[in-house]
Amino acid sequence: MKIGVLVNEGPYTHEASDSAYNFTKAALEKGHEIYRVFFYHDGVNNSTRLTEPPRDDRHIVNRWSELAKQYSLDLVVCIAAAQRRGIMDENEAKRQGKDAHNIAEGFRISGLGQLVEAGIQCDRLVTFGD
Amino acid sequence: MSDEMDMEEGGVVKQFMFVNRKAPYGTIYALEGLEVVLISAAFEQDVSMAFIDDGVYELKKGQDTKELGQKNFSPTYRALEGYDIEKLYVERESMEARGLTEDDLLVDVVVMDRAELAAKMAEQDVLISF
Amino acid sequence: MLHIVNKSPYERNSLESCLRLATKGSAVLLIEDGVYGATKGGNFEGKVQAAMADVKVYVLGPDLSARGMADRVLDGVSVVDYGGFVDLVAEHSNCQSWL
Amino acid sequence: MPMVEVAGKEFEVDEEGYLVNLADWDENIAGYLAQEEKVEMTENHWEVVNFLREYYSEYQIAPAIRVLTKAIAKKLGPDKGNNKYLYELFPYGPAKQACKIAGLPKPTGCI
Repeated sequence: MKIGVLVNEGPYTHEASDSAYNFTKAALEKGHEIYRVFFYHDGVNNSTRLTEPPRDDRHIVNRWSELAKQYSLDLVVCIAAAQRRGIMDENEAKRQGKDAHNIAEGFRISGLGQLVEAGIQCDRLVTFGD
Repeated sequence: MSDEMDMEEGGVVKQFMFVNRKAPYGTIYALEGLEVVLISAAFEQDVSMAFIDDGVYELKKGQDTKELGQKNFSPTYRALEGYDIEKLYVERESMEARGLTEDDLLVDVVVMDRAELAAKMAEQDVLISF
Repeated sequence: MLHIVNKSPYERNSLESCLRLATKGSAVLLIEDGVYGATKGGNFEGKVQAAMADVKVYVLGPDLSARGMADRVLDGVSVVDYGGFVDLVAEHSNCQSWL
Repeated sequence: MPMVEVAGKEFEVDEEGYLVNLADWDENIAGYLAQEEKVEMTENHWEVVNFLREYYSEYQIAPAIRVLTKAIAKKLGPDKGNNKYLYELFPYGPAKQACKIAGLPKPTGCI
């Protein structure tokens, strides 16, 4: 089955990103296709590569990146929500005249249309948030 | 506003319901939720919005954010009609519990009691909640 | 239809709203802080038990165990793991998260 | 961000030349922004720009192009409310160019 996942909260403050990760991993292990994981609202904060949690805690950002690599996942960060919250890829940073970019490996920045499209293409869309 | 609009997805039309349960300004969910709804209009889907619990407050007339320094986005609900998003469902129980009547709302809505709205929700293909 | 509730009923009204709008025959899955709604001895026990006449209630085991509540699950509530969560999503034609 | 002076008034634009403060807008600034876009403003251009400003002030958003054409057709007639007409006036896209000249916020490119 084709499943889309929407993550509306950032890492660490709220369990939403952990739940979404565990759900996504379980779905992949059961042989389902995860069509896309879309990060919206504060969920875009799951994509900053500057995240550095204590060594004895889980690394939420890297965990997503690794899962994306292992399963060729499409991790999409909403551009409008990302711009509000200071998440940028190299192109966007250049376009906005910023001196740095911070998006982690495996994530890409794109438009909200990608969320609607996931809703159209997927058999199910599951939302995680606060 | 974007110059590349009217994206059709191979003629698939799904029923999308955006479920609004949060008050405006206290959190960003109402505003960013509305941004998704506006984008969804470009995909030619069967889109509706449900206003439940504090989501009803999003539609309250007379919002004035001048002293807040936030943008008053309530007039944007009145633009939805021009986007062909005309199915705005308000749950009667939520509205009445908050001491509001239809006259307090800034757009025309369909007021539904909980059983009607529950049935409407159950028949959706995609529910996205904020 | 599958309803997903992730809020403690003692903090927010998500579970109450969900039960108000869940049609007969639908399923409710309690995750994250929502799992407290599926436990014995609290003020919501009666409400959830009454709802189980119309809806099937599930609770996410890992969230229950993390909170030390695994031994207090209400009778009639089924405990699932993440794989079970995925199965519930697949089995129901649509789902709504009561955030 | 860069500052520009037009007709004795200073205003701020962002890296892509969009007006930063909507309240700064006046016809002189619009004229300058049009020049930057290589658009020669005629009465028909002003009509669209003013329409956009009115739409924004009423709804607090810049309309999607489809919504814009429909709304213009309703107000100014079908010979103006169509893509061909609007693209003739603003060859690089009414969203990009007309909104910029009207001083509306930069589209976030959400599709």
